[in-house]
Amino acid sequence: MNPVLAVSAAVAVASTVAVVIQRKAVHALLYLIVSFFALAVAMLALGAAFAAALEVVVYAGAILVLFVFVLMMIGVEGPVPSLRAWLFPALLAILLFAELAYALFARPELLEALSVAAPASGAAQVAYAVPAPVPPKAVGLALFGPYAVAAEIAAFLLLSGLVGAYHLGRRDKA
Amino acid sequence: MELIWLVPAFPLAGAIALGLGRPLTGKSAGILGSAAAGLAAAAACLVACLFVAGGQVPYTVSLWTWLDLGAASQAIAFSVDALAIVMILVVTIVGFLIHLFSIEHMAGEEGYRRFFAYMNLFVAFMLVLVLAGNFLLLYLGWEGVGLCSFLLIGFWFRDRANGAAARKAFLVTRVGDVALLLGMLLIAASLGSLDIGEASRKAQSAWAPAGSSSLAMLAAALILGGALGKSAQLPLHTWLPDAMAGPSPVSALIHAATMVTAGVYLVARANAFFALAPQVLEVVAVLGAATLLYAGLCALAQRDFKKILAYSTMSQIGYMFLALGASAWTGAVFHLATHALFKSLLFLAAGAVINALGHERDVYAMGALAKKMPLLFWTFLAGAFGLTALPPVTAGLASKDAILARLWYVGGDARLLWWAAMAGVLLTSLYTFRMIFLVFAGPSRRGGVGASSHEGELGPSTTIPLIALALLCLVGGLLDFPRLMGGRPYFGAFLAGALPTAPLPEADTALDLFLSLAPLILSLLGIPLAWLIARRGLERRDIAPKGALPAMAAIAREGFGFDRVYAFLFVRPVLRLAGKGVDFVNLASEGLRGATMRLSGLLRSSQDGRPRRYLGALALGALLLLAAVLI
Amino acid sequence: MNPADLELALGLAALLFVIGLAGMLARRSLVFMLLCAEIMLNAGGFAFIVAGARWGAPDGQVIFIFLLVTAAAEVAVGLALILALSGQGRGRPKGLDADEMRRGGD
Amino acid sequence: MSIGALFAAAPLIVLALAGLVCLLALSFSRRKASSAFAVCSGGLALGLASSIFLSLPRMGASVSGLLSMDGLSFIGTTIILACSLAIALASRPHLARREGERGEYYSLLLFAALGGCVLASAASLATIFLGLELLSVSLYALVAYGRASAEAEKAAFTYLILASAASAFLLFGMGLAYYQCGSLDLARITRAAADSPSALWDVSFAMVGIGFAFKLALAPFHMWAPEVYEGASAGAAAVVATVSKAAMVLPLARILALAETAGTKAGPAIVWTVAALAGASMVAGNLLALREERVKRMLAGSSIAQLGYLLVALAAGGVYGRGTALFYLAAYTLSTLGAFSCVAALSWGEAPRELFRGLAGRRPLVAAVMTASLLSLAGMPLTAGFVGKFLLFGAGARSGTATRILVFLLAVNSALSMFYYLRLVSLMYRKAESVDAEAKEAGPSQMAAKRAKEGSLLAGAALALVGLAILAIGLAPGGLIEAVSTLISRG
Amino acid sequence: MILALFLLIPLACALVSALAGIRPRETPGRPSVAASRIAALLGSLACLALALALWLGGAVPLQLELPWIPAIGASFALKLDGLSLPFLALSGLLGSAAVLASWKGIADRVGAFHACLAFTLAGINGVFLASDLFLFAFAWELMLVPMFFVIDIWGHEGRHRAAIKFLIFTQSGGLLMIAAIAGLYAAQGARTGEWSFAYDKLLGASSSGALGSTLQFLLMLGFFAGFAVKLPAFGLHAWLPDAHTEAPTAGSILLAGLLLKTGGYGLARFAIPLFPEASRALAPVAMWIGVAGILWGGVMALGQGDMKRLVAYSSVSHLGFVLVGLYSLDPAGRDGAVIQMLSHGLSTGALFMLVGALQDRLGTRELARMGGIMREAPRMGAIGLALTLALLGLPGSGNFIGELLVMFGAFKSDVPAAVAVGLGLVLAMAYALRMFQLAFHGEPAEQRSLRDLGALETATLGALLIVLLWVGLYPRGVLSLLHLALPGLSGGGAL
Repeated sequence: MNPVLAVSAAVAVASTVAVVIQRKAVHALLYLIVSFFALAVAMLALGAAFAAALEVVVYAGAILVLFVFVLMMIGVEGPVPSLRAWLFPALLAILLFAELAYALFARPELLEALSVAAPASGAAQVAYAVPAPVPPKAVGLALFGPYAVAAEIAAFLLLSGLVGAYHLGRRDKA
Repeated sequence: MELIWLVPAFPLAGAIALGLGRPLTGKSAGILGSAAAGLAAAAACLVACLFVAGGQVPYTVSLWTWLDLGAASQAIAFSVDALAIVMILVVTIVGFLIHLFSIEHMAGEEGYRRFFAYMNLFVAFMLVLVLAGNFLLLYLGWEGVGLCSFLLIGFWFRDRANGAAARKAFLVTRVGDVALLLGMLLIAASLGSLDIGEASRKAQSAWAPAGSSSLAMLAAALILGGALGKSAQLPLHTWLPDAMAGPSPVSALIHAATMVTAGVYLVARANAFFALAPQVLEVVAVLGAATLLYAGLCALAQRDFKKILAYSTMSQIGYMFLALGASAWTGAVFHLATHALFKSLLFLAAGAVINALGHERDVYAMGALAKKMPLLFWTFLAGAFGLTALPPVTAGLASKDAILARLWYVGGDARLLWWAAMAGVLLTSLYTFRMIFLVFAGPSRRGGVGASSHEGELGPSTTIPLIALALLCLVGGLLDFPRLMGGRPYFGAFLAGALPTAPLPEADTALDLFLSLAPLILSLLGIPLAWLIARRGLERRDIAPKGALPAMAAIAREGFGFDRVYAFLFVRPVLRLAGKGVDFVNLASEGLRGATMRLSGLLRSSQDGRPRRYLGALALGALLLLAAVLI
Repeated sequence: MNPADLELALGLAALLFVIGLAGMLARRSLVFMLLCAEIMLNAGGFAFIVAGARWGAPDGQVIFIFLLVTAAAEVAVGLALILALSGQGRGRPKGLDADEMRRGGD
Repeated sequence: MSIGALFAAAPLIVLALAGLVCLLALSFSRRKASSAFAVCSGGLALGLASSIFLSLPRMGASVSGLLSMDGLSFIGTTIILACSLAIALASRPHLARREGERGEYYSLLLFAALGGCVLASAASLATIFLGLELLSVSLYALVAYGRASAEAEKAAFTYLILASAASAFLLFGMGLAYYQCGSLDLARITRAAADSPSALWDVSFAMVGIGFAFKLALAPFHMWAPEVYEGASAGAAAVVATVSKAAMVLPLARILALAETAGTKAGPAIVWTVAALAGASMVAGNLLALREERVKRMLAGSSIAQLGYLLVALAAGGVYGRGTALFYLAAYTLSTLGAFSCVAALSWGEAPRELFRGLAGRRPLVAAVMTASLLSLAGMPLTAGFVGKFLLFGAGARSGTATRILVFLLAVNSALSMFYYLRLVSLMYRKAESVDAEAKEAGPSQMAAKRAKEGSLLAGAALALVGLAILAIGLAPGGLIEAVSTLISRG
Repeated sequence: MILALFLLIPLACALVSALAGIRPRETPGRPSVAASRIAALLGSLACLALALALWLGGAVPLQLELPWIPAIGASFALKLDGLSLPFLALSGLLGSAAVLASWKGIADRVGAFHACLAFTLAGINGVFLASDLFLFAFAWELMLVPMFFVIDIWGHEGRHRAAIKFLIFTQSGGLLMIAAIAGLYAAQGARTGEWSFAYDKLLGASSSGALGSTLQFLLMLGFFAGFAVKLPAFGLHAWLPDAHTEAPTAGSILLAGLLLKTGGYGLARFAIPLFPEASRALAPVAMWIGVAGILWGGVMALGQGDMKRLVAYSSVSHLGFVLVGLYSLDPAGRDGAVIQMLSHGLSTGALFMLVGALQDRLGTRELARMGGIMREAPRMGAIGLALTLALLGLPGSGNFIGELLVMFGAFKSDVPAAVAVGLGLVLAMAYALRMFQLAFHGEPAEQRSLRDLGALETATLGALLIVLLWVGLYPRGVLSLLHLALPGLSGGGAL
């Protein structure tokens, strides 16, 4: 049980909840940044350094800043839902989580894996044979090796997003 | 021999010609129609002569194959035998005379041409009926005459009441027809033939063993149903009185002489099946007797001239059924023939009277016409004597005597029937003479409706048929006169070829005398009683009837309320079901439509443009989906 | 690497995911909905990171990068839409309440 | 990446380049969208040609394991490109008539088509996700595009929010799948799922399925559809109704095919779930459309129901089932395309039913094509829809109880759908004069009018072509059926 | 190749009259209008002539098979045998009658109207000829759309609703039938590995045990549903009164005379022979459904005030006979059903023509507002009388033969049913006479001047009546032909 992971998980959950229940959008943004940082730490703990960096730089650094700009243009005071308004969403979320958790944790091979005994199924063996963290280099190689085409497509995705945003942004003169 | 087909062909051609012939106007139509009927009569006589000359061998002329019903293939075929000969003679001769009568009687009526077209058509169908060699063709004629009766009862269709009467006649008889149809199907299905002769033979071989006699009973009963409907016997009799809405010649031809007796003919034709089902025969007899008395009582209470005759027809046919029930086949047919003569005579005379009085039909409004219209009076009297079986008119006398004697000789329970018949004799003379007294005797009433008119303007085409029929009535009975009075059963002998005959037991003069005198005495006894009744009726004719007897009379005038009962049991329920023609199936489908629409409205109202709601649906769907796959 | 950690991490991802969902359902402000969408996407990405860690393969992180791209594009368009919906901040921002997006006249 | 692969992927490359050129053209001459239009339609036509002449001969080539240019992808690419081309042509007159029209529309259309093609040939989770997002992001913009009304933006935002939630589901599901299998390759994943089935596999497939179901607007994930169709311009709605549907059906078909080859046994739970989805979509779609007075919303309901029908064939499974599904997809896209093109020809924005009253008298061609399309959607003979529905019945009747029940539902529902399709048809042939919406639209400048005229000529041609195609397939479907079946069996 | 003409001629005529009609602002007098009328008329007459030629030439059975969609084993296969030939002749005859009936009545979009009529005829002929189930389904659906237009565009007040109702009802049945066809095709193909829609190939499917008994029953129900709605059987007849009432005269003639017959034809040709066992299982129920139709239709007809609606309900009653006859599973019953269909087509077609003529003249279909027509228009009256008699099944009319044979078949398999059918005859007489007397007897209900039938109308109606009489007096002409078709039809000896 990795303490770092546990702690960061706790922080992430707490700050995300905070995001959801904030009144001012700006506060929510700040909490979201916190939760992203926590997630970044969790990624580090999982050995995904590059992803962690990107999480901080792009997500927290770029995307959320985009939000900040918008919020500066329009000061949003999102009305806080009453408890009753939370009832249905919360219930739904809890049930959904229960299902996911059931699917995640109620599996035989996992129980075996948790016990120190030798993993039974071949799948488990494959699973836990590779401990090494993934260095950024590997990621880069993958990204521009096998995934080059995907990267191109991603580029077009950004492009179309750009076009769309640009158009929508200046539609007033349309 | 092949010219038998001419007999129905003439009137049919006449009907078609009259139906299409627009230019035929005035009397020419009547003349053409009568000519067609006359030619048919001539052809019939010729055929009859040939038949007799040819040694009375039955034969069949097949035109073309009509239909294969199962194994049985039905031809459009005319088969001639003694019975058929008798029938076609009656139909054509009486028919011809009535046509003749109508030429003048119906003159000036709207739809003169239509009238004769229908009449000719009727004669044609009637001939097909009696000439049919198989049940299917017989059924064609059977329904055909029903149609013509419908058309002619409703001849004056501008008055919806006549139409209603016509519809009633057609419908009630249809009920019987359906029974007949089912009987035919039964015969075809179980005997594999609808040819009357063949089927009869097969029936004797197949059903004679007591085991399967239930089938025989069923067949006989179903055929009887048809007969009851056509012949207006209880309980399917209600249409006949209303049928008087038609012109008098129609009543004479269809509802007295020919069509209504078709039931008798049918039973006689199908005697083999009845012979196999004695119980049914008893039913026939009992129904006949019942009708005889019932109709007699009703006739006694009527005020409408023609309705009296209608009920009397009913009761006379009751005699015939009685005879059939006692398996006096020839007797029944004989009475059929004689009845055709005197009853058509009565109707024609009555029609003439009614015309003369300007369509006045209430007997209480007539009276003292004997002097004004001597010819009509005497001819009517002749018919009346025939009806009451009084000499010197031989027609009724002979036939009725034969039936009564037969009933007596059958013995056993038939004795009861004999007593009923005797009662009938009395009733007959009562209502007959009541009618005569009311119409012809007594003081002239109602400021003399008749006074205005007298028979003077009766032309030859009216008088000739009347006289001819009267003469026929006088001599007609001689064909088969009681042996007591030295008669010879020519008629019976002639029919023996077609119908089974049981010879009367050895002559016992005393008994014969008794059997012949008893009805005679009763009839005579009836005359003075009738006088009393007529007087009594006259006094009370305008006051509302009080007391038991008048009440009874009122009920009897209504035919003992059969109409009401039927309306309550059958007509009204169906009409209520029909309602205003609202179909619950349709309502159901409309309801379904409405429900669907409402559902769609509900669903659409959930699409109100709020993303969170859609999101909720999405999340809920996800939840359910995961749950579904996890289970 | 300890499988328990992986399970825990996946659990974390799931938890974040449903929290995002709950927020999306609960909040009426468009901005908040967009934020919650980001949270959900991010949770999905995190799941990939975990998976990648399980197999020690770079694919997970590659997908995460694509996810970042996607998120950027979506947020860009989304915010542009929000701007268009709110009359560019002039006066009180209108139309930013999701429940005010009822269709005009049905 | 080999030359062969490059040739095989030619359509995608052509599209991408066309998109770029389009943007360049725009950046050079802002005011002249005609160049963008030319580039767009030319690019789409070229892509079509290249997919037939370049990638068809190299069937089965794989582009670095991410895209597999097989029969399915060919079918998908063809449908998507054809639809996009027709839409580009059909929307030309309106865009031309709009003052200060800008060409982004065309570039976005190209990007959407590109995303669709990527999806159609995706062989890996990565490409599925990216293609989906490329398509979606372009669609958000397209939906909000053409109409200067808040409705469009609301619709777009609704779409965006719901879509991102859905794609989050999709992503999470993919993550779980990857977590269990360790590869993004669809074939591997399906094999792994077949080898070691587990609850987690079911969940991950279900979550991916949610993503797909949302895009296909299957009940209960359908609620966005009416809003978006109504809010969007006719052209954009057409893209949503045809291109994105086709683009989502194909990866689904591929996954199912792979799963079958891997020998995955779909448990009864899965089968019944799919059946429930299909049934719910049929009912919900038809009920939504039943009394709808706005034609675009009605078509939304119709497409919800139609996708439900299509799902029957997919649920039936097997080569036959997939073939049927793809044939039906072709028929459906063609008919829907026809319908939307007619709507576009009448009105760019609001399209109330009244717009169609007495159309046969005013615009016979449009009325005729609309009739053909609606009858085809209703599954009447002489049209592609009839054959498609017949095959659907056959496919459904072939397999198990669930699909047999679906067949019954299918019959009842398509009978129900008669109501709204034929109601519109009858409206077109009634005697009544109502003004054409485009006549009401702001009188354009001479220049724009000229452009609009030449545009409407092309649009009319496209319209007629679509109508003829519907009838042709309806009369002689043999060729198409055989082509589809051979393509699948090969792919 | 001759058989294809039955489809090509009407289609060609449809094309011609459509083209002739395509001109703005039609006025009844225009030559193009006349052209379209004449084209449609010639088309149906040609079909009639062709059918009669084949009939007299005794050239049955006749086959034609062209490849169509080999991919799914569907071919353009037509087969003409004793069962289909009478119906083809009927369709030619009634088609001409329909055109003639609308010679004056239709002034709006004449070309399109006749195109629709001809198109419907083509579909109907296809139904009667198809020996490939895919083609059958194709034709089956094909005739709906033009019929829909005929009702929806040229009908009376409530036409739109009636048209949709008609379409939805028939369609829900038809789609179930198509589903059943597909199911049969799938099952047979799965067994033999030979995917084909050919009738002869599928004929043996159920007897060969390709289908389990439940599946067979389900598929049979699918077919039954399709045909029972069209027939219409009791409970599914809700569409018929509206459609018949609202349709223009020609539409009513085609509906009652031909479209309904496709249902009975389908039962006789497909539902029963394809699934003998299942049909035998269904037969008792089906017979009583038929009986219910006979009685309920009669009762409803008795209650109608609208003459057209009355006739429509009488159709419900008469086609109940067809159901009874077919499901008595007795040769006589089957013959009766066919005769009944033919003569009902003739009599009801003529009756609708008459009602149409009345409506054109009086501007009403309400019996209450008629009356006294017999005096003002004797020709009309005579024909009305004749048709009434046919309606109530008087011997001599074809209807009698049909009803008799049906009752015979019923009697052999289920006596109570036969008795109930007998009651139906009484009811028939009741409503027929009521209609006749209300319309033609009595005094005119309102002031009016009534034209009698014109020569054209009289001739048409007369022709129909003569054919009816012929069927009634020489039914062998049809039956002998029908018996040629027996071997093909006696699926598993069901009949």
